[in-house]
Amino acid sequence: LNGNDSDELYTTTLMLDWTPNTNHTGIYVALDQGWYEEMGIDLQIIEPAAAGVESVLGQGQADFGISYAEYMIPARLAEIPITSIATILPHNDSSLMSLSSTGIESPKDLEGKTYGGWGGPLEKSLIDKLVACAGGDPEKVEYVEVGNIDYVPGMQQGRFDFVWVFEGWDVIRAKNMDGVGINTLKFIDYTNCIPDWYTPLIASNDKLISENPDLVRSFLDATNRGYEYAMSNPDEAATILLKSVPELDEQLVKNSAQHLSTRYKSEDNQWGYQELNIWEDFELFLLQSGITENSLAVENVYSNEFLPSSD
Amino acid sequence: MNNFRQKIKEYFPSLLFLIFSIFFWEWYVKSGYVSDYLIPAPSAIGLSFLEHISILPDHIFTTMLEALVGLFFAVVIGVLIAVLIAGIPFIRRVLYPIIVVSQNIPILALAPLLAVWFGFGLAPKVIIVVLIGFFPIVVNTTDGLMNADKDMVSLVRGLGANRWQVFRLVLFPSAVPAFFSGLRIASAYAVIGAVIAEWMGASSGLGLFLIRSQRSFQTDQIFMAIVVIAMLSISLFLSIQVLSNVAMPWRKTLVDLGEK
Amino acid sequence: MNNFRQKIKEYFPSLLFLIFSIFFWEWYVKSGYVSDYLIPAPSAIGLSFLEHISILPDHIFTTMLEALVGLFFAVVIGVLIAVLIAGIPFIRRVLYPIIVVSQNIPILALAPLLAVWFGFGLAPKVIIVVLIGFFPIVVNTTDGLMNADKDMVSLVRGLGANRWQVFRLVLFPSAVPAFFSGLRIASAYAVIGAVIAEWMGASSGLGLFLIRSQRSFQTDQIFMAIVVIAMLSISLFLSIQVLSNVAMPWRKTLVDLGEK
Amino acid sequence: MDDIAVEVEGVDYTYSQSQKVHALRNVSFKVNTSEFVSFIGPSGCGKSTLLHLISGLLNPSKGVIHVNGKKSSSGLGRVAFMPQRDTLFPWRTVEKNAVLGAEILGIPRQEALQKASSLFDLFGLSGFEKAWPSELSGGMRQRLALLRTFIIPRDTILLDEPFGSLDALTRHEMQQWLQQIWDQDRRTIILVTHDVDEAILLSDTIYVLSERPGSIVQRVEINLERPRKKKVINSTEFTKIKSEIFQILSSGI
Amino acid sequence: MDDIAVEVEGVDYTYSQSQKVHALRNVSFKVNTSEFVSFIGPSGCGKSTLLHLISGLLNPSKGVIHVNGKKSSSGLGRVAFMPQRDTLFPWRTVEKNAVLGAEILGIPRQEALQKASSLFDLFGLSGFEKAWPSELSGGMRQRLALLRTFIIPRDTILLDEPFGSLDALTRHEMQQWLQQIWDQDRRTIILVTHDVDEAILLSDTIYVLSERPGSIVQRVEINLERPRKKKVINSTEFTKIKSEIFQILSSGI
Ligand SMILES: Nc1ncnc2c1ncn2[C@@H]1O[C@H](COP(=O)(O)OP(=O)(O)OP(=O)(O)O)[C@@H](O)[C@H]1O
Ligand SMILES: Nc1ncnc2c1ncn2[C@@H]1O[C@H](COP(=O)(O)OP(=O)(O)OP(=O)(O)O)[C@@H](O)[C@H]1O
Ligand SMILES: [Mg+2]
Ligand SMILES: [Mg+2]
Repeated sequence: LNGNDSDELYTTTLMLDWTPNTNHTGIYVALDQGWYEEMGIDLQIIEPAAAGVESVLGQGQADFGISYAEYMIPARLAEIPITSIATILPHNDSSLMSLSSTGIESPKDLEGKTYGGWGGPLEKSLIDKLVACAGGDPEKVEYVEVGNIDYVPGMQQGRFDFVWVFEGWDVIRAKNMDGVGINTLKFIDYTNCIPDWYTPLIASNDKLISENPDLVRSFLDATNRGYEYAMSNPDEAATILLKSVPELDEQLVKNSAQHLSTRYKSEDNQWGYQELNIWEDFELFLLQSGITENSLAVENVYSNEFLPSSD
Repeated sequence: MNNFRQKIKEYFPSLLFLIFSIFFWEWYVKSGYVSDYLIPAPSAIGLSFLEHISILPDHIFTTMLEALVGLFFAVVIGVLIAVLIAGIPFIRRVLYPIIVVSQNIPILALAPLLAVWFGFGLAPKVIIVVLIGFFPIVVNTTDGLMNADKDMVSLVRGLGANRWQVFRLVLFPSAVPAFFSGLRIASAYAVIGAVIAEWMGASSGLGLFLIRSQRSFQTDQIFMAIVVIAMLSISLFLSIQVLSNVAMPWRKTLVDLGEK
Repeated sequence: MNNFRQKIKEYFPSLLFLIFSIFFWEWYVKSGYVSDYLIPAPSAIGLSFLEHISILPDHIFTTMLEALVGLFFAVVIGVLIAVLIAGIPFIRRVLYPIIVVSQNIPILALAPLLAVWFGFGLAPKVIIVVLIGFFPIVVNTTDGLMNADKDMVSLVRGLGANRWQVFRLVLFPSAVPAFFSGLRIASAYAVIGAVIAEWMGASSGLGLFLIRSQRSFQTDQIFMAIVVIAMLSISLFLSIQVLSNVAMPWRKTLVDLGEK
Repeated sequence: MDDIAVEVEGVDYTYSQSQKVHALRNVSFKVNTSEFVSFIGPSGCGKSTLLHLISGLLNPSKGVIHVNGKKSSSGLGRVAFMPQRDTLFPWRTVEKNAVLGAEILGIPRQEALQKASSLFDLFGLSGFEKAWPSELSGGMRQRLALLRTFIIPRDTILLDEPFGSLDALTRHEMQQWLQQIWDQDRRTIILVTHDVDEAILLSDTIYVLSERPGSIVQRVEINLERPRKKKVINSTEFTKIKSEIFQILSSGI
Repeated sequence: MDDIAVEVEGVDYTYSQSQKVHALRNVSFKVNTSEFVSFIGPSGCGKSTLLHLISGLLNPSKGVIHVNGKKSSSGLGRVAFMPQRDTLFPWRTVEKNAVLGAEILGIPRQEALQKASSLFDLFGLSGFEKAWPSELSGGMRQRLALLRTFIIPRDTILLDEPFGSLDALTRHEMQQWLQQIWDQDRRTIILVTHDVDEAILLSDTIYVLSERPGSIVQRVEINLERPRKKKVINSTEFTKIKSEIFQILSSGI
């Protein structure tokens, strides 16, 4: 069943990690431009609001899915048969955001402040480490679980002082709000202390990978074209995304597209390329901070094999 | 015509109250006591409605289809189960606990399973609406069936009615009011049930619309969606009110302590 | 003692069914028809329970506190509103639509507001439990009040009873069965309501436990939490069943089509 | 003046539910304080409707009704009314049903229970104080409803076929009791019955109603000496009145 | 052999809900096919209980009951039973209530409605076919319940105080109708009544029951010539039987 050699389109499903946003721009561009169709793929996009992409993917109910390294490793440890086939961003784009009036300029300032988050173990480990590296006392950071509260009003109400957000989405939105001054500590600025990792990335089902590698290749081919387009034409790409998902805020999408257009790939590698040492460092961090209990051979968690050959 | 005027008169206070509330709300937001990214002004909600008027019908159709199909099956399954529970003590003991459990499985935890078993089409949403909606119908209908007048049951059994006839002639009619209470509760949950179901993975529907709005921080859009959902629910609720009046013509006048 | 034996005998089939289901489930998972990260085997769930036996009581306490306090207020508020709705036609018209709307505001959308207004303590969870639970109580109690026997109302009014006496002597007792149906429904929602509320932000509780388990793909833990939640709900449900029997001693025997 | 307990003037009543039913037409009469009045008439002629009107539960379509000199619509609670269907409360035990009316008037439950308990024996209900109404026979239900009505301290009592389900002997006992109690406390009693003997035995005045729409076709005064024992039924005067009433009834049809 | 429609042998019945009530003690009798039997006894003595037992709705605590030669517990549906409380179905119109029994036996509704409609006039219910039971007077409800019982094609009919809420004249009409219909189709009728005149007027045999626990104290055969008109009440034989029964009742107490 190779989609390339007939008029028959191969129907395949992609499950998003979240509501469509600029992280997904390349996919929406490729879909809109008919590039998947050119590769013989009829792509269906499913968007969830809750967790569970990995399980669904593992069962083969979706062929592709958007996931994060911090889910991929535990999922593989739970023997869910999925593999990361491309990273959407080569570097972590997350940061810790606070109101500028709170005065958090460096990780040391987190001492005595309250973190509002999901209560996940990764959050605590990272923040502890950051504070420790800066010579602070991690014990002095307060934690409160806030679910899906809107961050900015939450901080303005003084319910907590800083949150974990995406630079390319939440921070842009916050900067757009009238009269809200914010500070951010970007994780990527502290790689001497904490690891970098891939988030978000594209994963696929192992069975599909072994049975129909051409499909995976074709899929990534088209996807790559989409992200290349998003890099060179951020405004047009944003328009395409908005056309597909008209509910999104136009200003936010446009600004975010600008922000990400320079970040979809690094200088040294093609789009989607994953490096062994980044996976290794991250896996080690998870293990050391007790988030995972067993070690894992990360070579099997990801693959660059299906990326378009760079010529 | 006269009847219509009567209704208008009857609902005039509600309308007035509504209009007043809206104006108060507008004033409250505009006066700056609350940031408009927490609660938008009604006018902003209205504008947002106009802005999305072209894409809304599709979403509404999807969600209503899920809600109505779900409600339909909730009724069928709910009544069936109620009959079994009321009719067969053994089944009552086995089934009732299971049904209570069914209400306590977090849908979030169920999501991956449902996706694996039923994919992402209409089916999983309908299942969730059914799961949410059949419970009040079961509880109420069961109680209605079991509270039937014993003298009436004796009467028809004395005439040699078989089980099915006892059900048809006495228990069902006795359970109609309770059934409708249950159906009203279920109907109020149907639309929101579909919305929640859509959060587990969908490609159209108000739930999708809602979460997209929330993820891009568009409070006016969120509230607009909520207003639309509320409207749909109220329409459904009122339709069932009307249906219940039609189905119970012998209960023209309920006890009304209002006036003499 | 004899009574106890009788009960055992009565529930024996359910028990058997349960045990059989558990074995079937174990076999189904073990046989590999389904991956154990989708559904874990019962034995895995049991092990997980033992493993967490020390931290569970705290979570259970938190969630049950939220559920019970919420249920309590749901009853108080629900009955109060039902009385207003049944007693005052004007309020009925104004309030009923608002109450239906209240059931259709997605809690997810409400969450940010609640967090901002009430923080992350007990209050927002109780509010959500109340919001979920008061509705079936309102609908059922209202219907129960309004379906009271007209002859009885006439009787006491003829004797000069004032409104409050009509309520106390006729309407309330008439509404008791319907109220209990509503309470049973609400009780089945109370625990899960608290769990959902905890997803919006909490520092203890089964909801938190559940979501943490899910984030780390510990399916056995997820299901263990679900089993605990289900158990708690069933206990609550059964307590209310018992309560309802105590509260209605005149209804010793319900229509039972089982045997003659 | 105060002599008139109930005054009904030109009263019409029409039900209008699924169809219009003209139940009463142009009914007028006066009941003096302490008078014992009976209404007799064919089934469905509007007797129960009339009692509902007097009790204030229905408002006349035409005409006015005064109870104790007040218009009766504002007069809910001025009379003790025993409706035709017993309307016992299934969630109250027999004794609690008995004191229902007293409770409404704010009489302390203990006091009312004591008053009731003295009557249980007389009414053949002793031993059943703690039973539920569903455990009573038809006649016992009726007696309980009567008991409930009588312990309400009201000057006017309306009784709608209070002895309909009683056997001849029990009925006779109850009639004697009713005479006696009426003789003692001289409350005004308006009785609806389908038993002509009963009406003659108990009443000062009998009104005979026509078929639906009911209207008064005859007022019969009974001047038999009181107290009236059972054997009065065989007296010539009694027989005369009885055949007179039967004649009216037969012709009124 | 087939002559015996109902046979009751040494039957005891005890209720045991909130308290034990011994309702019937050692009751035995036989009812021949086409016989008209009445039961008379004080209120609460177990008459209704007896009919429930015969209809198969209750099972005797002791003894056996045969209906048409079969044990009655397996014999639900062998008799047409009119209970003491009218038990009309509030959600059925008057005419649909009338055909309820027929419907259970699988008689097509149209046919049953036709059969019923011929009786509506006779029972004074015409014009109310489409009304709801709540719109009927007490006597009308009772007549409807009687009508419903009679159009059930069963050989044995049990009637529990069928005329309790009817006025003298209507009652008389219904009694005449009952005699006539019984004369025509010769069904077995077991009647519970509290009216001694009625029992004598209609029955072949009267059983007098004692106070609770009810047991048969006397079997009275009535050999008055049929058809019995109203004036038979004044005949000496009638008066003799009547005073005999009253004596038994008074002494039995
Ligand atoms: N609630 C009602 N709605 C409509 N019609 C009614 C209602 N109650 C009574 N009627 C009608 O009014 C007429 C008179 O009824 P009412 O009960 O007063 O008769 P009654 O004289 O008491 O008869 P009975 O001796 O049979 O009790 C009847 O024809 C009955 O059908
Ligand atoms: N369901 C019941 N549960 C308990 N006791 C009952 C029940 N039904 C009747 N009884 C009792 O059984 C006795 C006989 O009742 P039954 O109804 O047979 O009397 P009856 O002869 O028909 O009287 P009536 O002439 O008053 O109708 C009564 O003392 C009554 O209290
Ligand atoms: Mg009447
Ligand atoms: Mg009886």
